[in-house]
Amino acid sequence: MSEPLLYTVIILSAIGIAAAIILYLVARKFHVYEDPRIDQVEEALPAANCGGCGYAGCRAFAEAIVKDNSLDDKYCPVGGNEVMEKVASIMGLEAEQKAPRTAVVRCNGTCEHRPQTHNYEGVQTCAIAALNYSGETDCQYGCLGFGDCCTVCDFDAIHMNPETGLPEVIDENCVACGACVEACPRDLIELRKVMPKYRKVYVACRNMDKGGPARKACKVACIGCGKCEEVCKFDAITISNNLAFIDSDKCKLCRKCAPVCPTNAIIEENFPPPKKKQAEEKESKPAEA
Amino acid sequence: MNQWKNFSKGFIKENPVFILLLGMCPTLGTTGSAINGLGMGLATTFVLVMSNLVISLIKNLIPDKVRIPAFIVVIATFVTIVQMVMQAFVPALYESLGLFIPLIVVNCIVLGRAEAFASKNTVLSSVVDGLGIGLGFAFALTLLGSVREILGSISIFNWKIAEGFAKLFNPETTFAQGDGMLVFILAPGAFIALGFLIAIINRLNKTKA
Amino acid sequence: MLKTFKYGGVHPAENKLSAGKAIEQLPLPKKAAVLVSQHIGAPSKVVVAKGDTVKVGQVIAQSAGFVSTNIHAPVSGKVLKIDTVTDNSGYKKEAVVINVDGDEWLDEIDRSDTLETSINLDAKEITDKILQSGIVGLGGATFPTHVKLMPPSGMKANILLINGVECEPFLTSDHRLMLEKGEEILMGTQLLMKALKVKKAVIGIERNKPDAIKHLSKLATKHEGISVCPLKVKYPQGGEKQLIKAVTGREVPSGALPISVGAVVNNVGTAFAVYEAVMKNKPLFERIVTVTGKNIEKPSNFRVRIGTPVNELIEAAGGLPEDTARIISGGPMMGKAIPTTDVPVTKGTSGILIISEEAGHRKPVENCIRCGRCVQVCPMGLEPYLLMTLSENKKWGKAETEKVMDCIECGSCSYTCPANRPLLDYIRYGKTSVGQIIRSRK
Amino acid sequence: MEYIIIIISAVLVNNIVLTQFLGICPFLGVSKKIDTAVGMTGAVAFVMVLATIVTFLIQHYLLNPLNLAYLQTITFILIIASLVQLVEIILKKVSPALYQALGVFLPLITTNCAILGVAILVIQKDFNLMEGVVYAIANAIGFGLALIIFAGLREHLDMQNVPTGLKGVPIALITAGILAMAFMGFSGIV
Amino acid sequence: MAKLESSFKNMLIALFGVTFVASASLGLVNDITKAPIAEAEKAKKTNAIAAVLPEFNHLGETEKMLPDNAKDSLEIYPALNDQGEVIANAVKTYSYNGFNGYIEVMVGFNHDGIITGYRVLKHEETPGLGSKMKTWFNDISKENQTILEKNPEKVNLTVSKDGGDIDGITAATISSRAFLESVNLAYNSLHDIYDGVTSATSKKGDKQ
Amino acid sequence: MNKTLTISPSPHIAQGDSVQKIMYKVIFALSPALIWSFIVFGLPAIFVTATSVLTCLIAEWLIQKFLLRTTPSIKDGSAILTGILLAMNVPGNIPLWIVIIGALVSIGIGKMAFGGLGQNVFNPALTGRVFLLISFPVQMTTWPNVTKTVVDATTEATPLNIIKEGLKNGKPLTELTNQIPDYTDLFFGNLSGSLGEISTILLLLGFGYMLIRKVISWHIPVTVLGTIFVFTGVLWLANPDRFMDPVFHILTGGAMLGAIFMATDMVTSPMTKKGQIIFSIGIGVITVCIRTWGAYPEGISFAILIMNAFTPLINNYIKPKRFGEKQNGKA
Ligand SMILES: Cc1cc2nc3c(=O)[nH]c(=O)nc-3n(C[C@H](O)[C@H](O)[C@H](O)COP(=O)(O)O)c2cc1C
Ligand SMILES: Cc1cc2nc3c(=O)[nH]c(=O)nc-3n(C[C@H](O)[C@H](O)[C@H](O)COP(=O)(O)O)c2cc1C
Ligand SMILES: Cc1cc2nc3c(=O)[nH]c(=O)nc-3n(C[C@H](O)[C@H](O)[C@H](O)COP(=O)(O)O)c2cc1C
Ligand SMILES: Cc1cc2nc3c(=O)[nH]c(=O)nc-3n(C[C@H](O)[C@H](O)[C@H](O)CO)c2cc1C
Ligand code: SF4
Ligand code: SF4
Ligand code: SF4
Ligand code: SF4
Ligand code: FES
Repeated sequence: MSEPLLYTVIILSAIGIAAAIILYLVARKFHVYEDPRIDQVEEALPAANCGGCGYAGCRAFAEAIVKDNSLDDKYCPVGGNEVMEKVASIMGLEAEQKAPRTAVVRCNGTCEHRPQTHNYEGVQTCAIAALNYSGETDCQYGCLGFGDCCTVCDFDAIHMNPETGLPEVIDENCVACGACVEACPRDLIELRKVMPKYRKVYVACRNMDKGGPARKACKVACIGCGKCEEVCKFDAITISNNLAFIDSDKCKLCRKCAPVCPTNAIIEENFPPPKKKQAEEKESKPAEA
Repeated sequence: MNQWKNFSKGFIKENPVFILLLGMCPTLGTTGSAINGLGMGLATTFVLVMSNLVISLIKNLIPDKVRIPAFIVVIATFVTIVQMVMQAFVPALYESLGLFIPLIVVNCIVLGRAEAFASKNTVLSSVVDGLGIGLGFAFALTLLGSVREILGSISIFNWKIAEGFAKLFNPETTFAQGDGMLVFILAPGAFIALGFLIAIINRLNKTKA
Repeated sequence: MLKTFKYGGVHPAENKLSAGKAIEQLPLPKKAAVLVSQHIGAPSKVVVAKGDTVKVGQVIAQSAGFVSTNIHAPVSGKVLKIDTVTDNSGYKKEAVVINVDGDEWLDEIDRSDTLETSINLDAKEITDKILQSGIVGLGGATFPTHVKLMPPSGMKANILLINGVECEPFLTSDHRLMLEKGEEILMGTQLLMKALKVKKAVIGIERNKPDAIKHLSKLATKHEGISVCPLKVKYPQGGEKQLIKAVTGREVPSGALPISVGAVVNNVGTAFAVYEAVMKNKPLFERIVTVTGKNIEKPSNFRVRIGTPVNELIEAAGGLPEDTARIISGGPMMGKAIPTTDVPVTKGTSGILIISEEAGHRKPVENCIRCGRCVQVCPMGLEPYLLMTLSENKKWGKAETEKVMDCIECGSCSYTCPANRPLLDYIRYGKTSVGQIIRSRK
Repeated sequence: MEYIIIIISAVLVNNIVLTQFLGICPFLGVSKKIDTAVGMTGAVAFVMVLATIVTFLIQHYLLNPLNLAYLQTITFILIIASLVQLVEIILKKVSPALYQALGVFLPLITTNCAILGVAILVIQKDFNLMEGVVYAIANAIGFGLALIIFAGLREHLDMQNVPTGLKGVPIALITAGILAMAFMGFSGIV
Repeated sequence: MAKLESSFKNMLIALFGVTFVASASLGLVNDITKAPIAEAEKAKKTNAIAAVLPEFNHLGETEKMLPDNAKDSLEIYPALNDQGEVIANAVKTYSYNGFNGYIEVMVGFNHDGIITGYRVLKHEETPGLGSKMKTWFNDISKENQTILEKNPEKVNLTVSKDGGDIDGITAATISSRAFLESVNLAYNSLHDIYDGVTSATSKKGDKQ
Repeated sequence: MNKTLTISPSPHIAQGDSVQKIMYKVIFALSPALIWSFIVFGLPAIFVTATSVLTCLIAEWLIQKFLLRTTPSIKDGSAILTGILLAMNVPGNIPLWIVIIGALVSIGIGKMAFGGLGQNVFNPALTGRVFLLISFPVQMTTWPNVTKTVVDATTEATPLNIIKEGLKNGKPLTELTNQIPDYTDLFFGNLSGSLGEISTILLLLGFGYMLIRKVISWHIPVTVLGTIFVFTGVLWLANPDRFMDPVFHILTGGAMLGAIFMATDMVTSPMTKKGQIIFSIGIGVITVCIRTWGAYPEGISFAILIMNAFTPLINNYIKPKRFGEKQNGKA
């Protein structure tokens, strides 16, 4: 070995070793324990940082999981069951299985069904409109139509339909993060259990007025008449405050209720069109994929 | 993993400059001309490939606590090798790249790949990854260098565009070479050109997706 | 130099069209819808039932807490129903609807015009009487007056300010009241002073009402401790904090109540209502409402029973002009545009302003050019452009440190913005959201 | 006077970020909020000065006498890396609050061109130790100046409706470009 | 294979191992490249000399000289013909007054003191402005611009702005001044050495 | 009554000023100086201005229409203003293609990249100008000769340039002052320079108009000029042989134009008066530093851009006095 080569080796190795020793000593002296599982869990999460879990981003969620050492009430809607299982295995816990859900807008107050009674000129967001006024129609429960829900959706899953003035959910995109549910000042959006082929039966109304005023404000308002409740064999429908609600966890998609509703407030979606009404149906609803 | 995919991702989809926004200093500092950009890109590629190779080889021998220093030593070794080789065989390029050659060692891409990829993957994948990312980096630098050179001195790879074209048609022309927009070979132009390039690439990526 | 508050403020065209019109009594409506929530605080609890017969002045809804008050029948007749009625915001709220039948008042109410001047109640009794009579601030905030008269422990008032500023363009109800009921206002002031145990009261009046200043100054010489202070014409001179600053030079600290600098502010209308309640046993069931607008036939000042639908007021002032874009309950700066003319008059309705198509629409919003005018006009020293941006981006933490809660919603910023930015709309949203956060913290 | 020239030159004329292109990653990464920018500046200043001193000594008392100048890169980076890790470990224990604020960025400092760049430049420019330290401090100030101005700009831009394609890093780069243009006004001062 | 644990011993061994291998390989590469690097350095110089001078047979002994009032010494490379006579000199000269400070230029003078060529060796002038001096003064087709084939004795080698005979680079007068200053410095030093006589023997300032 | 009423939150009236009106008032205020420059520099100046304004308008329209897909808002006048101010910041005889590049940079990079009116952080016209200055130093620093009233082909240096170059060459100041126009000429605009830096009196006239119409307040212009005056005054007193006197400094170069029309751009200056004063002092100091020590003869463009960069920080830390901030007058 030539002389410079020797020095090279000696110097570098010396520096390396010195660094190692110092670092080791300091590391021991100043050691702070951090659960390595936090990093692991964070890595398993989808890093969407959408806050759908209820925590301030994925890291915070991971910290919470590790800190509580439990998965109760903790669910990442973006990653879904798959990710939760991964997290569970890191934590050595059982993942809670949640039925996948999708957002549903419970208002069918299109311009046609719900006449405009006054003209709102303030800031065009639902939050501010609702803060000041009841909206542009007589229904103080219905959709305001300024699309706050669409703005907050990180997944491109909900869009305003310019024709109806109502938001529409693209089931395939929706991860049920619940951002839109939070955003809607009218509490119109519900996360419902996903059924095969995204079929759903739900009451597209939140009007809690009595029948008369409700009907006056909107042609397709639920008037709380109770007929649907009667026909439902699975106790899926309840009526309170003049309003029917179909529990998606109980609903079996038997479709008995929809026809009996006098105001057509119950909506069936993504069913194959019945033969005789095919023509009509096609007009109003997009055919199933 | 599909090695081709692994290789090609570095060009656009995971381009270290345009998408991952790593290694910004050499990107801005050495792209006054296309040739410099290319040179820097290739030098970095070499370091990237070699360090990925070595690190994936020794990854299991290195305890976690000294992982970073060990990786850095490996990388620095290759950087120094590049340094010496360039100095010996392409001294002109070595000089125009200046400080940025030793700085490859702190290029976030190199360490980033070592950390994120090579320390977890097989040797082959690591090399392919290094090659892909490195060439992606070189591609980005050359592109930026070309843009800046074209705008800044109306030439590309030192080929005077206007003059060159004129000569193509009539070899006799003597052409008064106009100046480009000087700002593009200076510091501000680097930032501005890169900003717009990234914006354009973002846009392209979006329309494709 | 006339007294005024120090910075900010705007000067919109005054347009006091009805200033020369004496107060007229509006005929009784056929039906009165009395909302149970006409004040800040908990809605009152209805104590009558469908089918009951009520007399004018009878309690129909009772105070439901400390910050709440009684509501009295403004008309006599049968309770038609207890139902929801659209209020100013378009939301349906609980109300007692009375079918008017004659005009039968409770016996104890003194309906004569004689001026009562001997006060023989003590502070506690006056305050009680005010609570019983359902008096709330008539300056716009409808804050129950008795609450203001009971300062939190450790705080003591040493000056009473009577707010006769009426800085809102168009409105003239306070102005007329001061001209026509000056004596009564001063007596009401005396009562309030006694209730508060203060020796000094100042009536603040803007310089654009010289007749009122003269009239009250003259009358005030007879009342010990009461004086009149003319003020510069500048909106929002009538804002509580601005008035205190202008008259006393004291600045109410951020987030604090006027009482923290020893001041209590009451509107002239409130003072008048106090006089009637205490000396005449007449609870608050009617008020003065200005009905005005550039296109309206007869701008007027009416004495109106609470619960009268707004359209009856408009009819009395010559009917709704064809060319109407919006109707405002209150003044143009702070009032509320109402969605329909069916809404009833409430204790807080100071005016009905009718605005034509031409002036009745917002102009398209442009980008903020950061001209800083909103900052200059904000009487609270806030940065409206910033608060708006913060609200837009939902940066509530920063909005709080930037004092969004200090905004008095005077609207000077939106008024002045050359880019027509809806500053106050957003700031209100910010205030609501930050308010919720602050409350949830407690 | 020498020192003043070094300082003006490093802070304004040849600003480390805006004209020398060193430390761009943290410049882009840590400039989203003013508070973090301030913290990062502190961290960089600290490490930069420390690193400059140590590397200076190594170069002049170890490498040069032994004729091992070619080991510059590797020894310098080793030393910087160890220094940063030291600082990180100590900070974590001593001031968890500061660590929370800077935690993510400390490793970034290792791979920060500015530190190594300045260390090498001090050698290249043949500064003596004192000049080297002044140069390091000046560069840290220059870095901080650029970073903090930039953080202000970005906090502002964050709330503006920047066109979608340009949002984030592209507009930040363009802003940096205009800032660099403005700083060119200082050229020739020294 | 499982990852090694972070025990002290392992850390030490790992780091030592890595640095050992690294340093060994570095030393080897250094050994290999040392010669080429030195050669490249030398080539750079000889290339520059060759570029600025007319044909010559071989180089004479390099001279260093420190002009009066100057900071650094110049290097003079005499070029000899087949007979061993000096036919021209290349001078490595400099100026500290460039826009960004130091510039280093190699200038060639023939027997009569006429400039035969130059090459800028080092500079930090602004690209596109001052950096144009690499070619600006070379353009023989522009009489007022080139310094080639001129004798500083007869031609006033200062920029026309200052009353000289050379048009400086547009918008880069400072660089031009510095450049010409370095050329003049070279000429004057050479002149001093030869003291007007073209002889390689009689020279002053044999300092080094 | 069945009328569809309009509702919106208060306030329901507005003062009625608009962005457009503000911009046109500034244009109006600028016009005397602009027209004077047409008279002085003749047709080329008109071409330069027209090119600049048109390019700005077209660029803004195209970008809004096709890239941002928003409704074009070129009618608001801000692009016209940018165009005029850019034109006023270049020599009258500059090739038009350079003007076009400058205008494209002003609008494209300086303004629309940030999202358009009000969103930009740097003064667009100055962004364009500095871009040109750095890119085309030759063309941007060759001014037409106007002292002979008729514009001829020869070019001439501006007073600032004469001084700077002269001092660099070690000439004594006394000799140089002979070469520059006297102060009345400077004041009335008989000298060479960029379009807008020639007539102090007409610029002041515009300033007066803007003050009266309340487009701007006095704070920025007065502080900028005051700072320049004081700073150069101190230098001058310290060494009259080395530094020019303060009057010279505020009368020459873009100082007036910059202080009155460019530093005042509301979009890029601080919101509060206190902030504006800090901003202006910064501009003054940097301007003088660049003028006396830097490579460029004129520094106010750079100074304004640099302080533009500080504006968000100033806005962040300098707040208006909040109501009730200090508990004074506690009972
Ligand atoms: C911007 C603003 C303007 C106001 N203008 C008046 C006014 O002109 N006259 C008035 O009596 N009250 C006005 N007020 C209400 C006062 O702040 C205060 O609430 C009232 O004078 C208290 O008296 P009260 O409780 O008897 O209504 C205004 C409030 C605000 C926020
Ligand atoms: C950023 C910048 C870089 C410059 N670079 C150079 C340069 O490299 N060489 C030079 O002589 N002048 C340079 N200058 C211009 C000089 O400062 C000075 O203005 C010029 O040399 C004298 O002008 P003139 O040549 O037009 O007479 C530069 C100016 C700036 C602003
Ligand atoms: C060339 C030119 C064009 C103008 N165009 C308009 C215009 O389109 N709209 C406008 O409101 N003002 C325009 N003005 C401005 C007006 O002449 C006047 O100065 C300004 O509107 C006064 O505003 P105020 O009276 O509302 O304060 C223009 C001015 C000039 C010099
Ligand atoms: C007083 C005032 C001064 C202005 N100065 C400039 C200026 O110097 N440069 C410019 O491009 N625009 C100027 N504008 C126009 C406009 O504000 C500018 O284009 C915005 O920065 C674009 O967002 C000015 C506007 C006003 C009201
Ligand atoms: S539609 Fe609603 S629930 Fe579904 S992804 Fe979008 S925001 Fe989340
Ligand atoms: S569903 Fe709710 S949030 Fe969405 S547009 Fe309607 S009111 Fe707004
Ligand atoms: S007044 Fe309007 S344009 Fe001016 S700063 Fe305020 S919000 Fe912006
Ligand atoms: S921010 Fe609030 S207090 Fe200030 S001007 Fe606007 S509305 Fe008035
Ligand atoms: S490349 Fe320089 S800091 Fe990342």
